[in-house]
Amino acid sequence: MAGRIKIRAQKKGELTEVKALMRHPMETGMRKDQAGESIPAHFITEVAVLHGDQTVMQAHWGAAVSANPFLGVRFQGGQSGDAVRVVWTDNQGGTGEGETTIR
Amino acid sequence: MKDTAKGRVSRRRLLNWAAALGALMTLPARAWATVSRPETAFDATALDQALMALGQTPTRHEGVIFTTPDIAENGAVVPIRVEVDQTVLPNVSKVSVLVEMNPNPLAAVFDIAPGTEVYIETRVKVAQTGNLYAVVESDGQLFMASRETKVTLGGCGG
Amino acid sequence: MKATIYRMTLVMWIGVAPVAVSEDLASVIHASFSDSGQATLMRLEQDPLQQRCSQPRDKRVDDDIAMALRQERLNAVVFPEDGNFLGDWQRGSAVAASGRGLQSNDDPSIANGGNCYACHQLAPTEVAYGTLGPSLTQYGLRGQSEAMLRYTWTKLWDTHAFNLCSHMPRFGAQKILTEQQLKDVMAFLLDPNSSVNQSAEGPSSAH
Amino acid sequence: MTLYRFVMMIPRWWLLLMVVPALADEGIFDQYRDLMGDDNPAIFVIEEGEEFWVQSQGPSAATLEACDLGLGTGVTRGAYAQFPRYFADTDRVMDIETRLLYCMETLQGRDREVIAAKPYSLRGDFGTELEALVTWLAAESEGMTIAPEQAHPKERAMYAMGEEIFFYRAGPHDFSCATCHEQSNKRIRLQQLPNLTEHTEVAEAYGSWPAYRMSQGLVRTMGWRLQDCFRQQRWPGLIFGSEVSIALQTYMAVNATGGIMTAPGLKR
Repeated sequence: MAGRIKIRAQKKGELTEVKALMRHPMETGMRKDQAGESIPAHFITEVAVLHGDQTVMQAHWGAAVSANPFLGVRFQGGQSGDAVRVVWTDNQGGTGEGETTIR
Repeated sequence: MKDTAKGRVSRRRLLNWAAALGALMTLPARAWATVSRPETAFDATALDQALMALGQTPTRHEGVIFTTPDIAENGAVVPIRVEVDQTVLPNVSKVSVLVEMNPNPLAAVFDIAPGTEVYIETRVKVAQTGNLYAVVESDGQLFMASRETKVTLGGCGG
Repeated sequence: MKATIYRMTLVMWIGVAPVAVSEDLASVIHASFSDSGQATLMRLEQDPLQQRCSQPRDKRVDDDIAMALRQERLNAVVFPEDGNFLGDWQRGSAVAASGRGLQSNDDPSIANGGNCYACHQLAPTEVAYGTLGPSLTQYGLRGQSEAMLRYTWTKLWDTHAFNLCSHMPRFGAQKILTEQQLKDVMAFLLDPNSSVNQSAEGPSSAH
Repeated sequence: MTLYRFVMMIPRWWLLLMVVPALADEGIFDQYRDLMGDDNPAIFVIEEGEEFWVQSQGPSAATLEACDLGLGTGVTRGAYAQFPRYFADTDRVMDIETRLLYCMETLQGRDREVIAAKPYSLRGDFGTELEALVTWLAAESEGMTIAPEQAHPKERAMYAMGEEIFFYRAGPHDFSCATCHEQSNKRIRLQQLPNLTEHTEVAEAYGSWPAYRMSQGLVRTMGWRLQDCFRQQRWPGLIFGSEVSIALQTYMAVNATGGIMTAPGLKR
């Protein structure tokens, strides 16, 4: 079910605040499962926040970002109704995407 | 959090996925260059190694406002916030978060586009009690703040 | 559900009438669990002390049967063979911090922990302590008289000798900790150098 | 109703000593919780649960939409808040997890044993169908009053059984549920312990499960919570959907009657 992103975007004065929750296990590759087998590393490596087609923030993540990652950012401008999008790719080639409009 | 109607949930939309992914890969060629992933920094297994790989040993700066809990209910999810007082520390283009006691201290690197506030909230794993570092880059210089977070054992069988 | 009484003969207890749970409770419990690792169904069969203490705190009654049980627990305490009560406090600190041991998913070959920090405050520098039991910080101020050594040892061995139906495990009587581990915990409590007996900001030794 | 009781009571003043609440310093994690905010990843599991409800599965290729959770066929709004409850079709008191299994078996034709063998996520899993369904159904009762049925004699008997089990001490450490959950203001290490015999505390505790457990990155159900508690009590393995599991949930739910469902919660 990986891939979903829940986003809230709202005006804060002349800033727009974006809060995103992503559905991802963020496995470090250092854990073992019940049977003692090691669980392969599986974590988001790149994530970006876009306002319309402008990339507001791009990040590189390691496996130390918590499972079901949370990301909060703020940027200047943005009117209610504008599209805000978050996208990610992980080390196994998986992708995630979510979109909302600024309230 | 309910941006989709609560009723029947549609499958994840893939409509403009290509465009979004495209945006991720080829950032608009403004002053802000596409920054490749700092692999050596992420692979570093000691704090000073990671800092070296990021550039140089950062100097403390009170303009870096780093908020972390003094004591974490659980080391798997530690909420942190990094902000910058732009009046004393302008032109910040990058924020890195490091967790000293983790096997790989570098947790995340955030590239801040011009016009974007230096305001990052996320949650990181902290292996054991120790120092967390927020390192910011401004005009090629590295500045930092650090705070200790206690990670406690919980549960009866802990 | 009317509580029926019947005799459960597990271990011969001298002249104490065990009060048992109703038959269908025992069968329901038995049918609701399955062996899991080292934790087998045998563990659900109660001894007279467990039967006696399976009741709410406010129902506890201090009567002659309770007196008999307490006396019996006291008589059953086994003191150190070599008469030496105190081991190594740093090893004792590790026993107090370890919560592993005897769980279905624990490795029986690894020594059990005492998990004292789960319920007690001990070294003032350790912030993650429990409050089910009283704080034992500065326990060493009580000194090391013979009486105090025997009292403390008995509390660890089987606290029911003093405080019947206490929720503290019987670390010695139930073989949770070995004699050496008990000695180490005794030192952790009573040794003046132990971190339990330092002040919060004092020279707290790393452990 | 409980064990045979003796007459002589403990002198009152001694009891008073026992009741002086150890001032466990609440608020030790307030700063942590403020920074966490209210973004709870359980939101995903709620959606995944709803998707499983409408997904046709099993030999009968049927969905669960015809499942009767006590409020009529397919009614999910408010159903969780009235569990555990007696069901005439099975002549048994059931918790929501066993009832879901019953529907999977009868509506979808699926093998009960296969599902019951692994109802909960193990290390490395990312959530099971049952956990998702229970999370969604709990969300369908969010904000509603906890009101388990107690009209049927079997429901009342289940409560009495739950109370006896709650105080049943066994195992090498002589632990019972009451060891940790019979007093207020207590904690194990820094983990606050709700007194499950006190209405407001059990209402808050019971009403907050299922909950997202940060330490595992998973939503966990009350059934799992009991199973894992018994593991730490050094007891053998609690069987999924067993009488003891249903009895303890009944004991808590009835003690919590009148409280408000807040699940899915956010926990250590």
